[in-house]
Amino acid sequence: MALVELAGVGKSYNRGAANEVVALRRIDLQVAAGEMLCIQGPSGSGKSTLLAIIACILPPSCGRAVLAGHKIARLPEHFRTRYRRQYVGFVFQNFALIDHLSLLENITLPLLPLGLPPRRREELAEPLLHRFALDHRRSFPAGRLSGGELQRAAIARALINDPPLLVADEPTAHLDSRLTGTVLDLLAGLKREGKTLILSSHDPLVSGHPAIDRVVTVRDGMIVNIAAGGG
Amino acid sequence: MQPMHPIHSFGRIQNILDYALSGLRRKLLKNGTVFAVFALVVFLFASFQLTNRALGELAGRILAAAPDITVQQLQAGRQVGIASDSRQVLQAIFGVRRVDERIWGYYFEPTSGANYTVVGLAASAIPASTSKENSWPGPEAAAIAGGDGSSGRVLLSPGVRRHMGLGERQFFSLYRPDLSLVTFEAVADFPPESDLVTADTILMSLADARDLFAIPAGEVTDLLVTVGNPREIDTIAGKIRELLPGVRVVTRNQILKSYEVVFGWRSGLGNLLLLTALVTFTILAWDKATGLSAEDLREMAILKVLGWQTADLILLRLFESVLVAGGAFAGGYLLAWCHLLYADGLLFRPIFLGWSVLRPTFPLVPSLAGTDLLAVLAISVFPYLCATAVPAWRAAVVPADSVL
Amino acid sequence: MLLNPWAIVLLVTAGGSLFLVGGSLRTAVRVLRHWQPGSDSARQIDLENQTWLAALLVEYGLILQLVSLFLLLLAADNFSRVLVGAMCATGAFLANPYGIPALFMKMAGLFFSGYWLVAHRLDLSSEHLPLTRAKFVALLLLAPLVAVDSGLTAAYLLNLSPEIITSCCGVLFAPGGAADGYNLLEPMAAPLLLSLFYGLGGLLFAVGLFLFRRPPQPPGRGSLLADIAFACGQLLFFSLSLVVITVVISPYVYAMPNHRCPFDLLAGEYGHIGYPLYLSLLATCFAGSSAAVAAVCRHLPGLAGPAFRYRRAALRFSLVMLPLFLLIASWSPAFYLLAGGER
Amino acid sequence: MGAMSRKAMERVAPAGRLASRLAGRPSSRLLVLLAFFLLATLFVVREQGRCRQEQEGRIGIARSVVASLGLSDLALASEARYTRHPLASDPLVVGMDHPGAVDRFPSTLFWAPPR
Repeated sequence: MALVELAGVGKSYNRGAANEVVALRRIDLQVAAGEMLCIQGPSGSGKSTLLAIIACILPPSCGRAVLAGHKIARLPEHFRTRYRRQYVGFVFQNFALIDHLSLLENITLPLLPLGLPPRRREELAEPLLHRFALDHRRSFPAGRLSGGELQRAAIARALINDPPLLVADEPTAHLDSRLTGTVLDLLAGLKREGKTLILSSHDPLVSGHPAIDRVVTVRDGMIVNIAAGGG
Repeated sequence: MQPMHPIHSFGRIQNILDYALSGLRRKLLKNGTVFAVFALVVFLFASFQLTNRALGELAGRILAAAPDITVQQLQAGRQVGIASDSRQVLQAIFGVRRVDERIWGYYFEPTSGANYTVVGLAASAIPASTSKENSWPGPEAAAIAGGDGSSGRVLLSPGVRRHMGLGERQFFSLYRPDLSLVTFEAVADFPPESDLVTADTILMSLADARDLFAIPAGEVTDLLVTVGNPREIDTIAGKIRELLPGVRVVTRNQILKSYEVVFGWRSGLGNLLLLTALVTFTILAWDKATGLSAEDLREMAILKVLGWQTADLILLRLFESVLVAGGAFAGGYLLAWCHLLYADGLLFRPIFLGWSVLRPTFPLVPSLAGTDLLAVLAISVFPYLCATAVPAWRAAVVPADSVL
Repeated sequence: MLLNPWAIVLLVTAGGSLFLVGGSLRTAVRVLRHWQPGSDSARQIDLENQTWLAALLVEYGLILQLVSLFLLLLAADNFSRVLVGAMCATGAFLANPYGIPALFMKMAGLFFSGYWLVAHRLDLSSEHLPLTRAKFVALLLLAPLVAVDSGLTAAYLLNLSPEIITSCCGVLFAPGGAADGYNLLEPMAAPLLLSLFYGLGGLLFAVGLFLFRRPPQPPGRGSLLADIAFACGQLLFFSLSLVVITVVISPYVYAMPNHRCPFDLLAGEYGHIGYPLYLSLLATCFAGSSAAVAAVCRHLPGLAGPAFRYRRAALRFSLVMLPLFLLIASWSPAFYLLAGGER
Repeated sequence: MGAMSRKAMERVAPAGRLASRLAGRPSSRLLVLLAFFLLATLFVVREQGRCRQEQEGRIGIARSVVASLGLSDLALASEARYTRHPLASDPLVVGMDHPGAVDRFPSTLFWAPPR
C-alpha cells in the first residue's frame, strides 16, 4: 500500500487575495512504504511546497492527498498536526534548531506535548545520539554546533518519534561533498531499516546516490519527469 | 486512529510548564521587570486594603463598647446644648438602665494648630475602678473628679502631654472664651492602649468642662443612654424620638454601620486611584506581550512543525502569564502582609491618620480574609490574563510553514 | 455605591467579561459571514485561527463568570452590613429590583458558556468541524446574555444606597421591613418540598444510571428525547434544590427556624458548607444536562465516537456528584433530628 | 540534564537520586519554591496570630475606656469636628465647622485655617 498518495494536488498561496501565487499544479505522485525518493528541481520550482504538503505542514488547495490511509486535504490544522506528529519526521533546510536550547533538548522537543517525562525522553534520544555520533555534544547549546553536527541533530530530532516517513528539505545544501556523503549514507541506513524517505535536492550527488529509488523532477510547480534512481 | 505515543495529559502539562519556566528564566530581564512592576501594584493594592481592613476591624471592635444610645439636641439643623432636664424624661422610659450627662468640645490651640478634645463627665458616670486585668479605669482615674463639683484635676493622653510640653510638670492653663485662664492639674495619663480613641483627649469633671467652655447651667452636650436589654435599643430609640421631638438619636448599631460605610468608601476611593496604576501596568504588559520578537515567532513555528498543537502553544503562553501574574500576586500580597505586620503599614498610615497634629499610635494587625484575597486577585490577575489572551493567541497561531 | 471596593471589583470583572465576549463576538460575525470549510484561502486560515482565539476568550470568560458569581454573593453579604434593614445577603439582593435578576443572569451565563465549551470541544474532535457555524450562532446569543448580566450588575450597584447616619439628622431609620431575608419565600409545605426534592433526585439518579449503562444507541428520536428529558430534569432539579435549600435546609444549618437565607451558608460561621453544597449541585446539574448537548450532536459527521465518550464521562461524573450533593444537603437536618432536636 | 549531571546522578544513592531529580526539573523546582512560599506564609500567619493575641489585650483596655467615657469616634484626623467626630456632625458641617472657617456656608468651604 502506498504511504503517500497525491492526486491532482495543487497549491496556491494567499488564495483569494490580490497577491495570489500558484506554487503547485496538479501533482500526481505515489510513494510506497520503504521507498527513498529524491525530488529535484531548480529553486522556486515548488519542491519545498510539495514536501510541506506531504509532511502535513501545508494544506493543499485542491486535489486528493492521503498519508498512511488518512485523508489530509481539507483538514483542520490540529488534525494535520496530529498526523504529522504521528507519521512524519521533518528535516529543515536551515536545520531550524532552537539556538539557546541544548542539543538534547532540541532533539526531544517533539516529545514534550506527548507528555513523556525527562528520563523517558532521554532514553529515546540515547540511541539516536549514539548513532549520529552526537553523544559528546548533548549538553551543548545548538548555537555552538558545527554544520555537520547541526544536520545530524536535525535528522535525529526528526526520528525521535519513530515516524514511518522522513521528509528532508535540501538535507545537504549547507554541507561539503564529504559531509554530504556521510549524511546520505546515514539516510540510506534508515531506508534499510524500513523507513520511507523523501528528499529534495538540486545536488546531483544526492540524486545519484545508490540508495535513491526514484528521482522526481519538478519544474514550475509540475512534475515533469520521474526516473529510476541509482538504487 | 490511535496515536503511536499516547498522550499523557498530566505529563504534557508538566512538560509545557517546564518549557515555560525555562523560557521565563532565559528572558529574565524582561519578565523580571514585568514581575517587579506587577508585584509592586499588587503590593500597593493589598497594603491599602489590609491597612483599611485592619483599621476598620479595630474600630469595629473598640467601638463595640460605644454607648447604646446618644441623644443630642438639634437646632436649625445644627447640634446645640441639650437641657439636663431631659434626663428625667429618658430615665422614665421603661428599659433604660441609666442616663449620663456629658459635655465635650474642642479646644483649639492656635499656635500649633492642634485641636484637643475635651470631655467632661460627672464622677458618677465613670464606673468605679475595677481590679480586672485589661480594663480601665485603674486607681488613678478615680482622682479625676473628687466629687461632682469642680476639682481642676484632669486626665490627659500621652500625646497631649507631649504636645503641651508638660514633661513631668503637672499644672497647665487653658483659656476660657473670655480669655481668662483656668489652671488644671494633670493627675494621670490615659493608657497608651486606648490611643486610637483618646489621642487628643483631655478628661475632666463635668463642672470643669462647663466652666472652661462657659456653657450655661442646665445644659450639656449630649446624654448617653444605657439600655438593659440590647435587643430593645431600637425600640427605646424610637420612644425617645417621640418623647423629645427635635433631638437626634444615634444608636451604637448606626455608629458601627457608619464606620463600615466610611471605611468601605475610603477603601473604594483608594482602589480607584490604584486602579489607574493597574491600567497603566496592563497597557505596559500588553505592549510587552504583543511585541513578539522575530526569534520568538520562529521558535513557535519550529515547535509547531515538530508537532506542537495550537492548544499546546496557547497553554505555554498561558503558563508564562499565569506564572508571572500568580507569582507577582503571591509575592506582592506576602510583602503587603509583612508591611503591615512588621512596619505597621508605614506607607498608608499617613493617609488613614489624616493631617492630624496629634497622631495616635497603635499597632495594626492584618487579618486574613479569603474575600480580600479574591478581590485583589480579581482586580489584578484577571485583567492581566485578559490583556495577555490576545497576544498569547497571536503567538500560538503563527503558521507552521513560516519557518520553511 | 460605586465607590465600595466590592462594587469596583465586580465592575472590573464585568468589564473583563464584556471585553472577552466582545472580542469573540467579532470573530463570530466574521466566521458566520465567511466560513468555508475545507478551503485553504488566506481568509479561511485566518478564520480557523480566530476560532481558537474565540474559544480561549470564552474559556477565560467562563472562569471569570464563575468567579464573579461568587464575588457577587460575597459582595452582597458585605453590603448587608452596610444597608439598612438588610440582615443577610438576601436583604442586600432585595434592596433593589436588579439584584436577583443579576444573580440569575450570572448563573445562566455560567451554564450557557459551559455548554458552549462542551460543543466547542466536540467540534474540535471531528475532522469536519461540523458545529462551527452553530457554535458561533450560539456565541451571538451568549454575548447579549453577558451584556445584560453586566448591565444588571452595574444597575444593581448603582442603585444601592447605604443610609449614612450623618446624612440623617434626628430621624431614626425605618426598622428593617421586608428586606430582611427572613421571608424570601413564603414558607411552603416542607414535607411536599422534601418529597419532591428527594423523589426527583432519586429519579434522576436512576435515569442517569440507565442512560449510562445503555449501549450506544443508533441515532433516533427516542433516545435523543430521553437525553433531553434527563437534561430538563437536571435543570428542574437545580431550581428545586435552590428552593429547598432556602426554605427547608438552611434553617437547620442556622439552627434558627425563621432564618431562611441561601447565602449565609457560605459564611464562615456555618463552616463554609455552602461552597461544597453549591459546587456539587452545580457540577451535578451541569454535567448531567450537558450530556444532552453531546447527544444532540452525535449524528453529525465524525462526532459519533467523541459525543458518546463525552456523554458517558458526563453522566458518570453527574452520577458521582448527585449522591454527594444529597448527602451534603441532608447532613444538617439529619444531624439535627438525630441529635435530638425536636421539630 | 547534561552528561556530567547524569553521571553524577547515577553515582548517588537511590534516596539522593529523587532529590537530584526533583532539583533537575524546572517544574519541580517551582514546587520547591512553592513549598518555601507556603512555609513563609504559614510563618507570617502564625506571627499574625501572635500579634492578634497581643492586640486583644490592648483592645480590652481601649474598649473599657470607650465604655467609660461614652466615646463614639476614632481620634484620626483630629483637626476638625467633621473628621474627628463624624457622628457629631452632618454633611453641611464640612463647610461650616472648620476651626478657622467663618460660619457662612458654602463660601467658606475652601478657606484655609488662619496661621
